[in-house]
Amino acid sequence: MTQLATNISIGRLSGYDHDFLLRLYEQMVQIREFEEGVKYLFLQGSMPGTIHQCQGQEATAVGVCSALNEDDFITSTFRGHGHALAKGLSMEEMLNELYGATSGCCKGKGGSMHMGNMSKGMVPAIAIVGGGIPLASGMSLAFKMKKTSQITACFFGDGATSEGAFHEGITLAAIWNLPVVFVCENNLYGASTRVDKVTRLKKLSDHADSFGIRGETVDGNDVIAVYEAARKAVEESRNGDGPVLLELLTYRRTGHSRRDACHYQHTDEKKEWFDRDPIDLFGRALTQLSGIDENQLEGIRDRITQQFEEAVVVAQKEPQPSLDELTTDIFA
Amino acid sequence: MTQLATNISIGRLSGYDHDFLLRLYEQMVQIREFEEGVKYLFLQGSMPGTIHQCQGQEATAVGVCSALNEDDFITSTFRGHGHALAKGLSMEEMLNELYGATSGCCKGKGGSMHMGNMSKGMVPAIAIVGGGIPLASGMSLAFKMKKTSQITACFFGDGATSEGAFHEGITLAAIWNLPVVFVCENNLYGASTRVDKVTRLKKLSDHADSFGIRGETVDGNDVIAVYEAARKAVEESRNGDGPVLLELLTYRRTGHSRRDACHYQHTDEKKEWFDRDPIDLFGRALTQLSGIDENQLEGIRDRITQQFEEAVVVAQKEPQPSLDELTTDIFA
Amino acid sequence: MAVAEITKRLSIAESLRQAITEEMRRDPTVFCMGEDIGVPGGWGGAFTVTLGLEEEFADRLLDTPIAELGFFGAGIGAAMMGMRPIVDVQYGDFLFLPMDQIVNNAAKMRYMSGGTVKVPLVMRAPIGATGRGSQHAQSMERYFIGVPGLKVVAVSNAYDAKGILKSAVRDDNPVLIFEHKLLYGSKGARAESGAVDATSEIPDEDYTVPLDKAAVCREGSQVTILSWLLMHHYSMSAAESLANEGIDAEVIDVRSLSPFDYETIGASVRKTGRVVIVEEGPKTGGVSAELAAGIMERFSENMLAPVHRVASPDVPVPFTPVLEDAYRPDPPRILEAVRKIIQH
Amino acid sequence: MAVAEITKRLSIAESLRQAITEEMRRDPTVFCMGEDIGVPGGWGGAFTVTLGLEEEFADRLLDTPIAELGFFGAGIGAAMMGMRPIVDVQYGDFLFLPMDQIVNNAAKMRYMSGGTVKVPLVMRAPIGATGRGSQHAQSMERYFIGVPGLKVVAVSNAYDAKGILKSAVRDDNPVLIFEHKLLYGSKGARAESGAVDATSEIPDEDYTVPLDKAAVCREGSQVTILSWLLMHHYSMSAAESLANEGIDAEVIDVRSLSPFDYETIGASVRKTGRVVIVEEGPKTGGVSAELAAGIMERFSENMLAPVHRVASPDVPVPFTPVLEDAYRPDPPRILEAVRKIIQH
Ligand SMILES: Cc1ncc(C[n+]2csc(CCOP(=O)(O)OP(=O)(O)O)c2C)c(N)n1
Ligand SMILES: Cc1ncc(C[n+]2csc(CCOP(=O)(O)OP(=O)(O)O)c2C)c(N)n1
Ligand SMILES: [Mg+2]
Ligand SMILES: [Mg+2]
Repeated sequence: MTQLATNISIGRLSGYDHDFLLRLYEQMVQIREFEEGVKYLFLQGSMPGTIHQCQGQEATAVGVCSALNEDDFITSTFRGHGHALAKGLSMEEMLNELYGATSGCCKGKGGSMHMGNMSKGMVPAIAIVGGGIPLASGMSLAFKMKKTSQITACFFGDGATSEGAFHEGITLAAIWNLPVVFVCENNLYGASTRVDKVTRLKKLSDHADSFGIRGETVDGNDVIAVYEAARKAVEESRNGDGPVLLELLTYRRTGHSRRDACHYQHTDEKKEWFDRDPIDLFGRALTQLSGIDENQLEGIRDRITQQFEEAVVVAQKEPQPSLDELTTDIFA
Repeated sequence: MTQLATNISIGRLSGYDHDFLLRLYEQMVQIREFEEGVKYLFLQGSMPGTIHQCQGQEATAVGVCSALNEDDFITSTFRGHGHALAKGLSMEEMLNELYGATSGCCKGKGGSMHMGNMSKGMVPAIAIVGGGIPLASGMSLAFKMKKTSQITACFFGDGATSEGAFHEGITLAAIWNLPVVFVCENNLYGASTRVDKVTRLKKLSDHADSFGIRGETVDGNDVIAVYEAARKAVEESRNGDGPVLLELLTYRRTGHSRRDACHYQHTDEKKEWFDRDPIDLFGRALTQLSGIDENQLEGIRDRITQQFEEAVVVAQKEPQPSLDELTTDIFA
Repeated sequence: MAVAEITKRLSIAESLRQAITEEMRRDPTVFCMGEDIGVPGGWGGAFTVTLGLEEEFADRLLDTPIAELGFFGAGIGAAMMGMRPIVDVQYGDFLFLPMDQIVNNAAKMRYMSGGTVKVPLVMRAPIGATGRGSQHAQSMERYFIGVPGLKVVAVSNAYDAKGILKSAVRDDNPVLIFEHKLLYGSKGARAESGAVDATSEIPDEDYTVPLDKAAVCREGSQVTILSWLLMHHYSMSAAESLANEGIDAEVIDVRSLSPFDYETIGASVRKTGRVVIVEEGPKTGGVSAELAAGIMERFSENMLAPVHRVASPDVPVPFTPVLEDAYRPDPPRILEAVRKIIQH
Repeated sequence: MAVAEITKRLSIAESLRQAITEEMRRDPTVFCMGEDIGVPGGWGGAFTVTLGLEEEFADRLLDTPIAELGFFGAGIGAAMMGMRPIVDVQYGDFLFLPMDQIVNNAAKMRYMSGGTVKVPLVMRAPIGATGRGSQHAQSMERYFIGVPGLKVVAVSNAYDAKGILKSAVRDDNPVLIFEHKLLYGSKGARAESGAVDATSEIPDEDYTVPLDKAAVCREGSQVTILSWLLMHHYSMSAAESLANEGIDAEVIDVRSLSPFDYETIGASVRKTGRVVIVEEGPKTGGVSAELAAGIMERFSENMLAPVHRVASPDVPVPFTPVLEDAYRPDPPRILEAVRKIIQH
C-alpha cells in the first residue's frame, strides 16, 4: 500500500529553494480560496450554472503543473478549476467566465466545466468523463510529429478509468510512445460511487500493466510527493520513455457538484482525510523551515483573499455578450 | 512464453474416451470443410455477400464449445462460422443463410456476419469489433440474476482488445463476478495489422490484470489444450469464481475476408503455423491411439464432405424471401 | 381519470420512481442499471428518479462504473436472455457513447435474427439546456428518430411519465425515453433553477399510456402547435396568451417521437390547416424536420400555410445565461410564429 | 476544365489517394490515421484509398489499433495542436463509436472555447448497402447533419472527391466526408460487386472544390432531382430515361450535406417548382427530411407540388440480396416518383 503522509518531514523539503516551496503553497491556497469563494457565491445565488470543485485536491493540480513547462499542455475535466489555476490561468479570467462575461477565458461560452486558455497551455476542459484522454494522446502525437519538446499532462478521475476512452486513449499513447503523463486523481469517489464498488483493483495504477507502461501510485495530498513523481514522469515522457500513468490518492472535501451533501462518504473516512488536508500538511512543514513562519503564510492567504474579492467585484460587472454572439465562433 | 505444440503426445489424450475425441476431430473437420467449401462457392461467384473465415482456427471454436453445456450461450463475431458450427448450428441452416434463403438461421436477413440460433445457444453474431463483449456480460448478468447455472463464452479477436467495449464489458463482468469466459482468439492479426504493432503486451491475457481477474494464454491450435483450459475457466465462471480471460494463440490460414491474399503475412510465419495446423496435429495424435486409424478419420471427412455438398445443392434452391418480408421482423 | 379514483399529485421524478417500483414488484425480471442510481446516501441517479429504491430492491439497482457503452450493451444482453433492464445516462449528451450498442445492436437485433430475438430494454435520458455548458445540454431526440427497431418517446408530465415508463417496461422492444431536466421536479440538492411545474394527479390504480400516441392537450381550431417536453409547456402557455388575442390554438404533445402518431396529428392538421412545431435544439436536422416533411407529404391538400418550425439556432449550447436563454425557444417566439402563420 | 489541361481518368479511390498524396507533400502537418491504412502488403484501408502511400510517407500513415473513439479523439487533439489529421473508419456504421468525440468535442470545441481553438480535422467514412448485412451497410449522413460546428460533404465522382478532400484538408474546421462503397472503383481483392462507374478526368493542376456548393449535373426545367452518392448516379440515369419520355429533369448533386447550398438548390426549385429527393437509407429522419422541410420553408411560393422523398423503407439493411435490392432506391422508383410529381 502506498504510504499516506500524516506529516511532511522537513528533510524532504531540503534541496528546494524557499521561493519554489512558497509558490507551491501559494498556488494551493489560491485554489482553495477560489473554490471556497466560488462555492459561497454559487450557494448565495449570485453565480449561474453548476459547479464541480476540488477542495482537498489542491496538491494534485499544483504538484503536477509545477513539474510542467509553460508551453506544456494539460487537459482537464468538469472538475477543472484547480488545474486551470495551477497551469496559470488567472482567477480573473476564470471568475469572468463563471459569471458568463465576454472577458471570461472562453468568452462566457464555456463555463465552469470547460475552462481553458490555449496561450497558457490548457485546452478547454472536457466534461465527458474520460473524453479528454484520447485528446491528450493526440496532442502529444502532434508534439512528437512536430518534434517540439512539449508534453501533455492529462487529468482525470478514478471514475474515468472504466470508460472506453481511457483504454483506447492510453493504448495509443503506449504503442506510439507519446510524451504524455496520465494523471488519475483518485479521490475515492466517482460522483457518489465509491471506487471499490466499480473495480477489483486495489491500485488504479495497475491499469498500467495492460498498456505495458509504467504506473505509480502516490500520496496525492503530499504536494512534494506529487511534484517529485510528476517530475520523474514528465522527464520520462519528454525523453520518449513514456507514457506514464500516475495515480494520486486524494479526497474531495466538498460535494460532487452543487449542493451535494456527501451523505455517502463515511464519517471516519472523511475525518481521516480531513486530518490530512494537503494545505495544512504542507503549511505545517513549511513553518518548520527556518526562514518561513506562519505570518508569511498568512500574508499569502490574505493577499489571495483580497485578490479574489476584488476580482469578484469586477466579474459581477463585466459586460455580458450581446445576442449577436450567440451565433459567432461556430466555424473558424 | 506459452509452449506451442508441434505434436500432441498421446499421453495427453488418455483419460478421454474415443467418442469424445472423435467428436472433437469431426467438429474441426466440419468447420474446415464448411469454410473451404464456402470459399470455393464464394470465389466461384455463386454465393452472395462477403465472408470472413476461420480456416486454421478450428481448435479454438471446438475446444471452447466442447466445454460448454447445451444451454450455455456464446457470442461471436464477423468471423463466426466456426463458433456457430461448434455450438451446434447445422451446416444446412448456415448455408441457407449464406444463400439468403428464408430457411436460413436468420431467415436470410442476417448473413455471414450475423449467424446465430437462440435455441442452440448462440445469439446473432456481432460484426462490430468488440461489440459482443458487453452483450456477453449482460447475458451472464441475466443468468446470475435468474440463478440459472448457465454461462456465456464470448469470442473475439486480438484486434478487439483495444476497443473500449472490451474494457467496459469485462469491467462489468469482473466487478459483478459474472459467469462468463472471455475468449480472445489471437491469430496475430487484426485484419492486416500485426498484433505487435498495436499493443506493447507480449501476452494479451495480461489484460486480465487490469480487471483483477485470471488470465491464461494457451496454444489455440492444440484442441486438447484449449478444451482443458476452457473447461477450467467454464467451471470457475459457473461457480462464481470468474470471469476468466483466455487467450488462444492461433493463426488464420486464409484471407481476412473475401479475396485477401495476405501479402502482409510473412512467409516463415505462415509456414511455421501451417506446420502446426490444428486438424493435422490432432489427427496425427489420434491415429497413434490404438483403436483409431486413418481410415476412420477419412470416413469422417468423407461423410462431412458429402453432407456439405448435399446441403449446398439444397441451399441453392431454397426459397428466397418475398418482398413483403423486407418490412417484417422490425418490432416484436 | 374517473373522479372517484384516489389520486396524489406527483412530480415526474416521483412518478417515474413509482412506475419503477411498481414494475419491479410486479415482475422480478425488471431491474435498473446506471451510475449512482442506488448508492445509500446518494442521489438516486442524476435527478433523484431512483432515490431510495435500493432499500426495497437491493439486488436490482445496479450501480455501474462510468461505462455507458458497457452497461447499455450489458442491458441488451440481459434483455435478450429474458430480463427487462432499465438503463439510463445521467445526461442525454452521453448517449453518443453507447450509441453503437443502441443502433447497431439493440435496434437491429430482431431484424438481423430474422425475428427470433427480443430486446425488451428501456433506456432513459434527460435532456435540456440548463446552465451547464455545451456538453450537458443538447437535445438528443433527433439522433434517435427513424432508427428502425427503436421506439422513442418523450414525457412532459408526471401522469404520462408513469404510464409511458410502464408501457416501455412491458414492451418487447427497445424503447428510449427522453425526459427534461427542467420538468423532473427534483428536490433538495438536485433542484433545478428555471424548473417548470410538470406534476400530475396520479391515480392509485395501475395504468399505462401507449408508446405510439400523441396527446391533444388543448383543443383549438386555427392552428396546431406540435411540441414535446419543455417546449410543450411553453406552447401551452403561449396558447393561453394567443387565446387572449383571439387566436384559437390546438396544442399537441407529440410524445411518440418515433414512430409519430400521424392519426392524431393528422386529425388536427385537417382541422386547422396550419402547423407550428416547437423544438429545443438546433433547427437544422431536428425532429421537426421529419415532422414537417411528413406532415406536408401526408396532408398537403389540407395545409393553408407551410409548416413553421420554431427551434434553436444552429449553435452548440452556450454557457452564459444570457445566450442560453436566447438559444432556448420561449413563449414569445412561439407567439410570434403563430401570429405570422395565422396571417399567412 | 479547360481542354488544354492534361487530364487522366481516375476512380474515386485513386483521386482521393492523389489528393492525400499532394496535400501531404504540400503540408507536413497533414497525416493519416486509421486501421490498416499503411501496412506494407496490406490494402491501403478498407477500400484501397491509401494503398502504397506508406512508401513515401512512412511517418505519416499511422496504423491504429481498432479503437475508433480513441483515434478520432487523438485526431482532435492533434488538430488542436496544429496538425491536420485525416482519420477514417472502415465502414460508416462504426461512426457511432467515435460519435461522442465528433459531436461533443470536435464540433463544439471552437464554440465552447469562445473562438480560440481550431480543429482542422478531416474524417472519412464509406457508406452504402453492399451485401454485408446490417452492421456494414447503413447510411450515416443523417446522424451528422445539423451538428453545429461540423461540415459534412458527400463525394459522388472522382473529380469532386479529389477537390473536396483538398478543401477539407485546408479547412480549419472539422469536416466529415461521406464516400460510397459502390463508387470507389476499388480494384483487385477489394472490388465491389454492383459497383458503378464514378471515374472522372482529373486535371494535372492543383484544384479544389468548395465544401458548401451543390452541383447542377444535368439542367432541366420540369423537376429538380436532389441526391448524392450512389443515388445521384441513379438519378442521372433516371433522368436519361425521363428525357425519352419527354420529361426534362434537372439533377443536382447535393454534395454539401451540412450546411446545404440553398442558393443552388433554390435557383433550381424556383425554375422547376417540383422536387424529388432520393436517399439511400430509411425515409424517416433522413437527410431528405431536412432538405424537404428547408425547401418548403424557403420556396413554398414557387412550389407546384409537395416535395417528394424517395428513400428506403424504415428497416435495418437486410443481408439477402433480394431484399437488399428492394431496400435500395433504384432508377425505376425514381422514375415513378417523378412521373407522379409531374402529374401533380
Ligand atoms: C461520460 C460521462 N458519464 C457520466 C458523467 C456524469 N458524471 C460527471 S462527473 C462523474 C463522476 C466522475 O468521477 P471521477 O472520474 O472519479 O471524477 P471526480 O468527480 O471524482 O473528480 C459522473 C458520473 C459524465 N460527465 N460523463
Ligand atoms: C468497430 C469496428 N472497427 C473496424 C471493423 C473492421 N474490421 C472487421 S474485422 C477487423 C479486424 C479484427 O481483428 P481481430 O479482432 O483480431 O479479429 P480477426 O479478424 O483476427 O478474427 C476489422 C478492423 C469492425 N468490424 N468494427
Ligand atoms: Mg473521483
Ligand atoms: Mg485477429
